[in-house]
Amino acid sequence: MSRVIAPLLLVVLALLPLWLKDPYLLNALIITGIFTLCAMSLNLLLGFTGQLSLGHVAFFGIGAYVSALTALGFDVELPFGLVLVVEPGSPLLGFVLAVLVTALCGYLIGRLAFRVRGAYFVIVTISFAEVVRLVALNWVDLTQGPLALTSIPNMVLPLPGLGETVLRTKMQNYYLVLGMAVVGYLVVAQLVTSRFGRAMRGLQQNESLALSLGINATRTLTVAATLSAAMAGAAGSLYAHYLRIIDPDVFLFSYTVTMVIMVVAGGKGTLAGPLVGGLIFGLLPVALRPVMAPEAQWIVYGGVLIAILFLMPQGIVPALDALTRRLRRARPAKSAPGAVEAGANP
Amino acid sequence: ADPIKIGVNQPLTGAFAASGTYVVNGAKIAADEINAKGGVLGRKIELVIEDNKSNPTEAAAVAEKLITSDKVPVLLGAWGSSLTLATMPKLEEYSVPMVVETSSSGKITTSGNPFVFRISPPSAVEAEAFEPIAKKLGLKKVDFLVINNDWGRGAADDFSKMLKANGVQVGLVETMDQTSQDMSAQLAKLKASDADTIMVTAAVDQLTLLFKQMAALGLKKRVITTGGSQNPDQIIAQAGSAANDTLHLTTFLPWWPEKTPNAEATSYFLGEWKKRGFEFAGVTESFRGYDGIRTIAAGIAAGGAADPASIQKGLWAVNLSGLNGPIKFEKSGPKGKESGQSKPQVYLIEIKDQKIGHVQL
Amino acid sequence: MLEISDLFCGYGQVSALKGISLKVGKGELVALVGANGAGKSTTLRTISGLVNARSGTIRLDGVDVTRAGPQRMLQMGVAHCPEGRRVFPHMSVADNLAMGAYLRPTDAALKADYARIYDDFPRLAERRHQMAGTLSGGEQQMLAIGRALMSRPRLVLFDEPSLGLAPNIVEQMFAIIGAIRDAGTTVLLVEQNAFAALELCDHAYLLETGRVIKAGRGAELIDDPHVRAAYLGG
Amino acid sequence: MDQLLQHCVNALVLGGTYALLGIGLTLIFGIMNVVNFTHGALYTFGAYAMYLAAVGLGINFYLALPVAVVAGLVLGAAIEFTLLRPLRRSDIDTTMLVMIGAGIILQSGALWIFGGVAKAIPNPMPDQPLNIGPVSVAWVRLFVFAAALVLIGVTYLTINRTRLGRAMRATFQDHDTAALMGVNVSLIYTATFAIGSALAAAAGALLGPVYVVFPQMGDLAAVKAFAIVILGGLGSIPGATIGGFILAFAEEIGAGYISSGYRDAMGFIIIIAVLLAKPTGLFARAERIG
Amino acid sequence: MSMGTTEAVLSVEHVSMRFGGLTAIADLHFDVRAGEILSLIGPNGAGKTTAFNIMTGFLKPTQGRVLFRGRDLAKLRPNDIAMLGLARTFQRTSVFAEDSVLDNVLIGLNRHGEASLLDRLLPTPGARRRDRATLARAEAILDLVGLSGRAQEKAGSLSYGEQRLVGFALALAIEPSMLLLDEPVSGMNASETQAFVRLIRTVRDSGITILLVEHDMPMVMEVSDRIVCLSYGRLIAEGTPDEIRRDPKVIEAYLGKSAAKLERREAAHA
Ligand SMILES: Nc1ncnc2c1ncn2[C@@H]1O[C@H](COP(=O)(O)OP(=O)(O)OP(=O)(O)O)[C@@H](O)[C@H]1O
Ligand SMILES: Nc1ncnc2c1ncn2[C@@H]1O[C@H](COP(=O)(O)OP(=O)(O)OP(=O)(O)O)[C@@H](O)[C@H]1O
Ligand SMILES: [Mg+2]
Ligand SMILES: [Mg+2]
Repeated sequence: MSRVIAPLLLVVLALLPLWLKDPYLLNALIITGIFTLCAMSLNLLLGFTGQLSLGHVAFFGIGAYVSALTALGFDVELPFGLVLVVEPGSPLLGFVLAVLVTALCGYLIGRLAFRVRGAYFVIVTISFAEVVRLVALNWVDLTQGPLALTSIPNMVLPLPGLGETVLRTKMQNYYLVLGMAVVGYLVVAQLVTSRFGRAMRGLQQNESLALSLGINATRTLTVAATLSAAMAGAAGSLYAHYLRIIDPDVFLFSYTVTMVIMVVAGGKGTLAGPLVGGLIFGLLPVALRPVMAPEAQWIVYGGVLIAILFLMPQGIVPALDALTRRLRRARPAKSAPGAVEAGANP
Repeated sequence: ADPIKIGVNQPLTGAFAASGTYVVNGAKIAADEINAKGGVLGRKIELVIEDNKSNPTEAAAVAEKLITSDKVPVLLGAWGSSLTLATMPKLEEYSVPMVVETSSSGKITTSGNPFVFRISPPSAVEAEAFEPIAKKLGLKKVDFLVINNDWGRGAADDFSKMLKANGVQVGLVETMDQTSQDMSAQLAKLKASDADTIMVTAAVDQLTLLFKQMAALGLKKRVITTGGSQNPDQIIAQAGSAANDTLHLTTFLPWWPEKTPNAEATSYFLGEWKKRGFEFAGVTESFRGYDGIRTIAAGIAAGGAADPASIQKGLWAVNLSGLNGPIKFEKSGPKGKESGQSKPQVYLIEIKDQKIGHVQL
Repeated sequence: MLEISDLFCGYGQVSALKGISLKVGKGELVALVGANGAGKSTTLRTISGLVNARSGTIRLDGVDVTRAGPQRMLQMGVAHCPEGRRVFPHMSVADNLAMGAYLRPTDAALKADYARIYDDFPRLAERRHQMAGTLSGGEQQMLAIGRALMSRPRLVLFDEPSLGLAPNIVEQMFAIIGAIRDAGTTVLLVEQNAFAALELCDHAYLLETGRVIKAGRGAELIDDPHVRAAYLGG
Repeated sequence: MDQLLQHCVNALVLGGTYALLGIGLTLIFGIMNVVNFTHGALYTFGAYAMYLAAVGLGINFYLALPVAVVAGLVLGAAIEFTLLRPLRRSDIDTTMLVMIGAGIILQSGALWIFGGVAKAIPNPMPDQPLNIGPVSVAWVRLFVFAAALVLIGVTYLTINRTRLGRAMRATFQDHDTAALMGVNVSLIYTATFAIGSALAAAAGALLGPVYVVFPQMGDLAAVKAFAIVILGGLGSIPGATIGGFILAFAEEIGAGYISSGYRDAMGFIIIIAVLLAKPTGLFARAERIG
Repeated sequence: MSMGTTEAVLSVEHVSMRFGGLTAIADLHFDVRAGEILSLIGPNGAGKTTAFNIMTGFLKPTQGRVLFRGRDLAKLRPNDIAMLGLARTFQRTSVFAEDSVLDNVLIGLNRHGEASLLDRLLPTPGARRRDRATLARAEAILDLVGLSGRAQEKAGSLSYGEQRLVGFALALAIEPSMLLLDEPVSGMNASETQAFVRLIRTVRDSGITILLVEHDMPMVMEVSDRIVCLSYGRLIAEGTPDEIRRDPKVIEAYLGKSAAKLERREAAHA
């Protein structure tokens, strides 16, 4: 199913700006895209290793801050009288650093995940995010705390022949986000269809058994967490340079909840799930906005969420999967796939 | 003719829902009043109200929607500083002016955004107005307890600076999270300190809790609150006797309309507020929505046309008697890209025996 | 006492039972044997109501109980000792036994019943306060058997009770089952230890892929060449 | 020294309220294994129910408390019946999401009905605090503390000493087998969720008068409740109680002597530290392999 | 009929294990020799599974050590030990319940065809070839244990006995040099057990050393080269099946009257 949905979505999304000129809707799509990228990264952990990170927003926020601070420059006093002065750098460098720093954080959290699992992991990640938020809020020298980092420059892209192009317009940012989403999708896709992906599935279902088969839990979870964090960090960087202001509110718990909704409602553990969930729950508030009172919008949002799960407890993409399978079976059976391989020799 | 649209970008759900709703209700009173008098430039005005969900990303998206889909030439918003700051790049992108009615962060008017016109006082202005009061009160040493956001932090910084310059000692600066309900740890620390006064910056709900918890801890010191979002009536109603003997810096005196700079407008506003069945306690927030819309209307009239550029020009020419003093924009921020800042009045009031009194110094 | 006719049942797309009919007379010990996946466990689960029948009827003392559900079945005196032990891992041995007596919390005879179980399985008495999940496999199996007996059933369904038990305990366990039957309780027994089961039982059914393919007295089946080859190891 | 004493008394009293927050969740999250994102909303609900009963209907304070608790019980049963029961066989993330949806609806509903302005609930306790030497405590907090201890004790005994409690534990460890023991599994699901909800509502009803009541009051409370439950070990009532006190002491001492900006971080830092040292919480239960 | 050398593949050296106040294993000491089938028997709760958990790194002994091919396992994690070629099955059924039987084995083939992460990000022809080889290997294993017919079934939906076979297939998938089997034929009837005995023999003949825990005495007696008997965590007897069968301590603690039956059976066979 994912193999059909993802390319189809890509074509539609790539062509969309050709007729959709409304900057507000483009803006909504860009923000949705950024959060979908986060959802894809969360899916890598939740869907494929079964570890629920309810602090995923930490990586997003760290990515945003690292990228913004690199681009804006800063000076902080460190203990022992040291002073660290960083001159403003290229947003592109910011992006790269954001990815690297969040990957490192992900690595550390992954090591931790090896020790604590399930509900305990959930709380450790929440705690991590909360501690990071409080650091962003209170380390005023570095982050300006609640006073926010403003005037963050737009992202630049070195284009062959054109030198560094500053991505100012909606259209440019739209394609940037779309491009990043494609890259993220491919990385996740390659990873989970590999031996490594099977190791993750194994660990998720029966850890002792997986261990007894030589699957290295620490390494598997660390790699997954590192990649996942790096993707969320990349999304954070895009966010900072697109919105051009960030404050400790980038660590809002509700952002994590949004990501979880996108993943689970779309279908965790499927490649296309976070894409479908991301688009639906990214754009649903936009669709509701003109129709009803603000409180009612939230109520409908919650209602839609519940309705989807009642109809499709596994999420949307697995439900579509089951449906197509049933349709295919209803047609004259062409012989099931797999039977061909197993029973080829008489 | 078509009505002139004014975009209103406020938090109607989420953490700041109560305040945002007050501001919107104030704005509606102004719009109805203006329309009843024939509108501006012969056209009615129409408020396009959007909820920014107390969330900066949404605040920016709402600004974008109001500007590009609803085609509003001017905005009012966006309550909290982080919400306002998030909308500011959009103002630049589309060259649309915005009147800022509540936010206090210094950055809003110093970062070089020529589309921002603020009628609320940044904490530096409030501190400046407090200077003579501080001298008369004879403060010796002051501790701070502030909400941990731009508003509280800004207030602590600016008031400390002013107090130190006047030879007043500054002791502890304690913060509390904006969602915290229990401040007993901070209060225990303040109780043990040797300062004579505590300056507090927080929204009304936290003030209520603070006063109750201070009473419970037997903390008896002079308390002065800043920031103008106190709703003293709500504090009295909810904290009861615990609120006694507290001082509050405020920008509006709805209890004594006759003492306000524009008594007639104040009475009209209060009357209308009551007629619509809103609770009196809300007026200390909602008057800013009322003044904000009146400012915008004056700007449109002064600019002579309802396009963003004319309104921006017109706002510089506004000279209006607001509910808390003249509204008149002065230049602020880097040269060539100045933002507008108006300086409202600041008053000191006192709660005694669960009644509000004006402290005349 | 128990009469099953033409029972169909399955899981999702799979059908596990394809028309099973069998009878268990009062006070009888009836054995159910068959290969892996034949549907023995499913038969027991359907009787006790854990799995819903698709069609067919189950009668207990003439009353139709096809869809009665586990609670009702237990109230009518049918206990089920499930496959794979299924003890409550985070409860103590004593609490597990107490769960067995859930429907008769105030029964005066309860104390005697505990004592009898502890007597039959001294290992359990030693481990009274240990969490059941940390017991060894065989200890858990003893607990599961004891727990099923705590409800004082009229009919008890055993699903491979000898699983994982040491040989001396297996003997003892069969002796206990025999004693239960002799005391008047009806027993329906699923056993992979087919020889022992067939020796002990009054009557036996042989299941293959969801159908009953043979029935008869235990001794008859033991002598049946097909049964010998397929189930008794020749 | 006086300050330290005051901090300790504060922490003790606060710890009682935290423990109260934790026990409702430890039933639903720890024993039922439902990641209950409505916990905060149920807490808020309890507080509004108390407000309606005590202020709206003018019922006596002490009588209004049980009214609010019963309201929580009923709401919890209704949520279980309509939202969780149909999804009983789905996995933990699906039910978690449904609970998120329900939480959003409850919170927005509260905003819609009551508006964003905070409400206060007056209490009949004396305004003047109890002073013992240099230390002061509000009477209402002492009342809450005592009530919390009683509720914790009753819950503990119910779960560990009664037939109902045994059936609850059995059901969530293996619900098929519990059914074979004659347990009405459906009833136990509903009852457990309802009791957990009633405890959340009790926390709200008791703390509403201490603090103020507003639609988002449950957010922070819920996060803390999760932290407390995990700190003590899933499903353990003594664990949740001790977890509550640890969190309170960490916050109080952290804010008093390190930095109030990091007050809320203290609890989380402790959690990370505890879980690093003991990855299954303080009162973990033994597992075996093979 | 002990084959080949007497070289020890696995040595258990004076191992003890305590859980709180309970001593599950006390001073256990024995060797497993290359290429043999050694059985570990003993009453319920004697400590057999616990011994397995220690050998495979799931538990760390309170005393003593375990050597596998001369290497001390003390510091190794379960997955490291598996990678050394020491595989095990579990007493309780243990499969990846949500995956198909084929996918189960593919997960188990984890050790097979080491493809780097980079290889995956750029699917090279080499990586594809390895993928195909892995699939063929998985199918071969399923064939061997007789589960090819159920390859596409969800493992969790198989019957108890079939799931035990999946567990065995998984252990084979890591291509071990030694295999620890915890009650592999529990839940199988006599005929199925005989088929399984043939399977074990095939596996042993391919050079894999086997340590077996089982309560099915006819099977144990038939298949074992040597037997070690535990009771209450202590080693009480060690020897050939014949010796063990007659050992009064073993009869007293474990075999009971079944010892006599075994004798009869043996006589009948002879
Ligand atoms: N939960 C389930 N979901 C899907 N299919 C199932 C499930 N449980 C059993 N089956 C299928 O039903 C059939 C009968 O299984 P059952 O467990 O009754 O066999 P059994 O005779 O008890 O076998 P064993 O001796 O191995 O325990 C099998 O083909 C099995 O794969
Ligand atoms: N995690 C644990 N905590 C406490 N006791 C344990 C734990 N694991 C095992 N035990 C105890 O240690 C003893 C040995 O258990 P083990 O599982 O090794 O027995 P076994 O020889 O495999 O028995 P069986 O033949 O019944 O499977 C048992 O009495 C068991 O109750
Ligand atoms: Mg079975
Ligand atoms: Mg064992």
